[in-house]
Amino acid sequence: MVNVTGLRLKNPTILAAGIMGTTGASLIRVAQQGAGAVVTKSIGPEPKDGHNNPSMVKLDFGYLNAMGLPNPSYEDFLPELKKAKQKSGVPVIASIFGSNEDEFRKVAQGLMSGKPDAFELNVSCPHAMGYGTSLGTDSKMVKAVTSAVCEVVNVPVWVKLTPNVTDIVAIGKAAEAGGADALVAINTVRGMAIDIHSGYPVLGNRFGGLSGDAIRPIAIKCVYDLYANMDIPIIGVGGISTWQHAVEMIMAGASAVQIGSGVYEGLNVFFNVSEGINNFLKEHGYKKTEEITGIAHERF
Amino acid sequence: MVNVTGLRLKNPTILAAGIMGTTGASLIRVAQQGAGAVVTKSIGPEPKDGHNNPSMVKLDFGYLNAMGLPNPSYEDFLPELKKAKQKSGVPVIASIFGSNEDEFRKVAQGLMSGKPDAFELNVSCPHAMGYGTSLGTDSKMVKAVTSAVCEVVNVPVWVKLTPNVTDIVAIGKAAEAGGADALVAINTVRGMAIDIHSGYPVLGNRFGGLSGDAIRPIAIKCVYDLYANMDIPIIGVGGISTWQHAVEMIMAGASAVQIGSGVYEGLNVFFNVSEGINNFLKEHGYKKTEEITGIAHERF
Amino acid sequence: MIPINSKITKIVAETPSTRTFFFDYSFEYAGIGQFVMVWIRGVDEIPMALSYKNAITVQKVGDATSRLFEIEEGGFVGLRGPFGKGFTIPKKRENILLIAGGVGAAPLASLAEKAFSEYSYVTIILGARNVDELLFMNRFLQCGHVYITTDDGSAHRCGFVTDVLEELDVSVYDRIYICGPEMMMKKVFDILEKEQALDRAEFSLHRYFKCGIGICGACCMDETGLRVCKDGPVFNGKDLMDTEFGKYARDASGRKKWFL
Amino acid sequence: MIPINSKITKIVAETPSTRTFFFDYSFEYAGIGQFVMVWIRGVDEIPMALSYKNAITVQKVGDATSRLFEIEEGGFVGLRGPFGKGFTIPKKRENILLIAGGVGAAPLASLAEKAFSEYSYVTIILGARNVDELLFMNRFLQCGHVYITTDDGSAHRCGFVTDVLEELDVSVYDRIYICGPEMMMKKVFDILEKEQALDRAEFSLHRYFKCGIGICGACCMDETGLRVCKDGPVFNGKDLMDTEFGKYARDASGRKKWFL
Ligand SMILES: Cc1cc2nc3c(=O)[nH]c(=O)nc-3n(C[C@H](O)[C@H](O)[C@H](O)COP(=O)(O)OP(=O)(O)OC[C@H]3O[C@@H](n4cnc5c(N)ncnc54)[C@H](O)[C@@H]3O)c2cc1C
Ligand SMILES: Cc1cc2nc3c(=O)[nH]c(=O)nc-3n(C[C@H](O)[C@H](O)[C@H](O)COP(=O)(O)OP(=O)(O)OC[C@H]3O[C@@H](n4cnc5c(N)ncnc54)[C@H](O)[C@@H]3O)c2cc1C
Ligand SMILES: Cc1cc2nc3c(=O)[nH]c(=O)nc-3n(C[C@H](O)[C@H](O)[C@H](O)COP(=O)(O)O)c2cc1C
Ligand SMILES: Cc1cc2nc3c(=O)[nH]c(=O)nc-3n(C[C@H](O)[C@H](O)[C@H](O)COP(=O)(O)O)c2cc1C
Ligand code: FES
Ligand code: FES
Repeated sequence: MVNVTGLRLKNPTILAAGIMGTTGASLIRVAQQGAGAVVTKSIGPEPKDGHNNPSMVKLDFGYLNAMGLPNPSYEDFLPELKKAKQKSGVPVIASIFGSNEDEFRKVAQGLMSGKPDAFELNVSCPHAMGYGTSLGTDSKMVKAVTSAVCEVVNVPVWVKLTPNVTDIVAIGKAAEAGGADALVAINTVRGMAIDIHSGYPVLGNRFGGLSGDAIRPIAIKCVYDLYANMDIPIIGVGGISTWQHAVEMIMAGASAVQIGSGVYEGLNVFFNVSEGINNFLKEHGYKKTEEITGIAHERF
Repeated sequence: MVNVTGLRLKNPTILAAGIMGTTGASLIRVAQQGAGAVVTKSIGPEPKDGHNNPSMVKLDFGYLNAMGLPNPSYEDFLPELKKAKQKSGVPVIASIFGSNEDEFRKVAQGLMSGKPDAFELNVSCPHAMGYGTSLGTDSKMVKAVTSAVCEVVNVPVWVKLTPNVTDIVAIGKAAEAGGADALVAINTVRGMAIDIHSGYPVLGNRFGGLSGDAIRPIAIKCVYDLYANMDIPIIGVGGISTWQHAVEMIMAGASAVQIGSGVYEGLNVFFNVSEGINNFLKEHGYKKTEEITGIAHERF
Repeated sequence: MIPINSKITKIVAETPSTRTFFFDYSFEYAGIGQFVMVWIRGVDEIPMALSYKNAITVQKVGDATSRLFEIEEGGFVGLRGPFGKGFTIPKKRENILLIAGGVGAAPLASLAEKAFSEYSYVTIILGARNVDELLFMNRFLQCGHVYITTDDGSAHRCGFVTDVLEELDVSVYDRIYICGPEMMMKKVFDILEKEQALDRAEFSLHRYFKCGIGICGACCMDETGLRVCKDGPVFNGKDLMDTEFGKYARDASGRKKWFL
Repeated sequence: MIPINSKITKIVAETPSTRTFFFDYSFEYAGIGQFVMVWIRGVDEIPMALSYKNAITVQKVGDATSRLFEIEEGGFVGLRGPFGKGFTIPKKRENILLIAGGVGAAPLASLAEKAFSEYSYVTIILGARNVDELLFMNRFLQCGHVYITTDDGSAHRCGFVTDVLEELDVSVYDRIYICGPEMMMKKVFDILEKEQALDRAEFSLHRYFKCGIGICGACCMDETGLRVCKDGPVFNGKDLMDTEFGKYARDASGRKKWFL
């Protein structure tokens, strides 16, 4: 049992936003496969088709994607959220986005009747103009958006940070000042690939976000820095597909981990990772995940 | 033949700073193995031992290092530079660092008698306190340092950028405004790895810089953005170890490429990459590298 | 993998609305019924079943397919794949029935050939709008008995594949494979359900694909949550019971679009 | 690779200043003369030759080695490797000479054993400060004829390995292997050069290592530019002609430190 901002998770693995999270049925399936909690696809104020394909490609060392925040709008997503809440048996966190406080507030309010266990604010998508990163790199906006949502909801608010900033701790502090209950780090790292045969950028959107193995050391560093400087819990995400990765992230300072691209390896990734963490804890004489959260900070 | 800020390179591959660049003999050897130009280890005002080991580890998807700018000081390095100039047969670029304008100026002046073909200003090392990134994330400092060096030297000045900023183009513009003749992108991406058996961060310095395959998509994106927004040439570096990687970087906007960690594959990496680029150009009916520089920007 | 740059070595006009594009790259280890993502640079990337190890057969329906139809022999596209789960290959001496509607014949023609070469007994019901649109008729004719139906009666009998199906004794078939427009497949599904043959049936589905590799969730089916791109596109009939199949699909934004 | 977490299963005090640390991890495919980087957590990571497939033999000289001497059986270090280029294994019936000074015996004892087991004829010159510091004498004695020298004459003859070498007919040895303090090796080098035996000689060198994998350039030799960590640590005598060998090395900052 892991407690994250009051949510009780049966294990510390959480489905990351934007991964198999477009429908209630899919979220339920992931929960049944072993995830301790699930985060929905980021939902916005209006329906969006997202960018043209190719919207995701697998590289040798990670993945590049530029989905462009496709989503059916909060109105159309509400039934999916309700379904997930009813049948998943695990906490369901609603990821939301907007281009300003008003939109964030509206989407959050619009989804409240679905009774999400928490909200995750996506202020960090690196490839949707006017959303995400353009907002998440500005401390003032992050604080404003966070407090706008905190004012209208009565469940914990997590804020998901982008690594594409000079100082992630400053953005984390802004979120905390806005009332965030936890931080989620990291969203994808801006990246790009070009097809040398044609000269075309591979993604429909030309550039996108890097995820998977390639970004794990970056995510570890972000979580490590946040843990050293923040009082609220950190949820670690980026490049986790094995229990060893998860333990590393937890030692850096994460209270729980999210798994995104790692789902490529199979949906049993949640079961395997949480079992692996459990065994590791047992072998080393620990009783719970909390005992190793941030221990890298004590090793000199 | 590639012309970069007036330097005539027999091929577009350049040894990156900090790689086998501590001695004249080593630079000469790399040149003999096929590099079109070589950049020295970053040299500073005082001798520095650098960080404790482990200072570099190979990961599955790249490398992590925190050397900590070890260098013998410009005074002790001068004979090495002279030797490299005398015997390498290729342009030798002196990489320098300091913690402010005065130090940069002093080091540049101190090395002028070694007749470097250009200077490369390292304002981007992510893991040496008070140097590098802490300076390279501040546009004002970058501009100040660049113009300080430009004033006292009569050879081209390249400025090497860190990707660990919110807006690399803004820093590039600052360098250009300071008088930079070219930009080099990117230095390593801040990163970290933790040994889960002990909880210790793996690097002696705890965190460091990520290089190699993992950062190629990040470097491509930085070079792409810089090319779109700058008038001075860009030299691309980050994760290049094959000619395909180099062509991708050039298509993103690079006039030449630097190879760092790729040396792990063998010193013939320079020969292989430059031969591969040549064959690619020939097969596609191009006469020189310049013709494909930035062509990804023309593909819609 | 980033898309494999593939040269179009030959283009065959199969019917007025479909063309087969052969590539210099062959997916030797692809299972029959697996698909590839076809990148038409500057336009879009779309899923296509492999109609041969080294070819796709495309119906022109919109932007990307129209642009593809403009590319000539010698031109290039990018290919990622093969992805997804294909058909179960029938065993020697098994009696199988293929039901193909329109461009749904694309993956089934390879299956017919494979089954025939492995000594299965093959029966095909091939349907199309009209006689000119009957796809891969020659490939099917070489593999077994072919029933033909056209919506307008321009070849053999007028009607739908289901008309033929209803006249056959379904119980004699060890396996039944279906690919075509969803409403056609749904009608077949209903008949097979009644005949209690669903567990012997495999349907190849279409949904809107984004990633194509089972991550983004764009193609998930209600209520199972199965991903058409990864857990499918071929599903056993049983796995489609009480699902959205035949009722609705989702568009690029994830909103439901009801079949009429 | 990040360092492999390795348990110290046994510690053997070889001499007053050296101890062998056996690990639960064995570098089965390591060449003799290759090294590992030993991470003593919280202190430093230092290069050590493998004295067995699963052990290193360490002389206590400074911070990291002192800390290592405090770790007990059951304790852990991190190991990366094996790295570098080791010794050329002699062929059957070849006549070989090993010259070991101090802890330089560490990689050579394995070589003696290997050569002996492959039917080479092995002669060893083993030198140390005093009789107690003679390292791996028993391992050498089982492999061939051993000449012993001690600086203080506490065992056999007083003097240096070079004194013995000068009395031997170098021309009878197909291969000569040397590991020890650089000034000792340099004196051997000079003798072998005079005897025109350098191309038959292999020296195992020490330089300051940072990366250990041939990237950072900390360990490069003048004037060849060869990296001790990657192109060495074992070098053919010819490759050391007209180099910094025996003259100077560099410290962590890259400044020259002259041998006295
Ligand atoms: C697994 C699978 C196999 C397929 N095999 C074939 C085949 O062998 N031959 C063939 O002609 N067609 C096949 N299709 C359908 C084909 O993908 C669409 O016809 C094509 O995407 C249309 O693209 P467009 O840009 O021309 O049309 P658009 O103008 O974009 O839209 C027309 C319709 O095509 C469909 N479509 C568009 N984009 C996608 C997408 N990314 N994913 C799924 N459907 C999309 C939608 O239903 C849309 O309404 C297959 C689809 C799937 C899912
Ligand atoms: C290829 C190679 C194989 C070696 N094999 C052995 C062996 O089998 N047994 C053994 O006892 N010693 C061996 N050494 C020497 C050993 O690495 C040093 O004794 C050790 O690093 C000292 O560390 P320290 O912290 O205790 O000493 P410090 O207090 O750090 O310094 C003492 C001296 O040790 C040397 N040293 C320190 N750090 C390094 C480093 N990173 N790289 C190289 N030298 C360093 C320097 O010469 C320094 O002056 C080997 C060295 C090399 C390069
Ligand atoms: C296909 C895809 C879609 C994503 N969509 C979202 C999203 O809608 N909202 C969000 O906050 N993050 C989104 N992300 C980012 C992930 O949640 C996660 O932060 C990132 O991928 C790093 O984790 P990973 O390496 O485990 O994938 C998406 C990532 C991918 C690969
Ligand atoms: C061991 C090592 C040392 C480095 N030292 C320097 C340095 O002194 N100055 C500098 O500007 N960059 C330094 N770098 C960064 C490289 O020059 C290069 O920008 C980076 O490694 C990315 O390129 P790569 O992926 O080809 O290695 C160093 C990199 C490595 C791996
Ligand atoms: S298209 Fe992304 S999961 Fe199927
Ligand atoms: S120690 Fe880095 S190159 Fe040898």
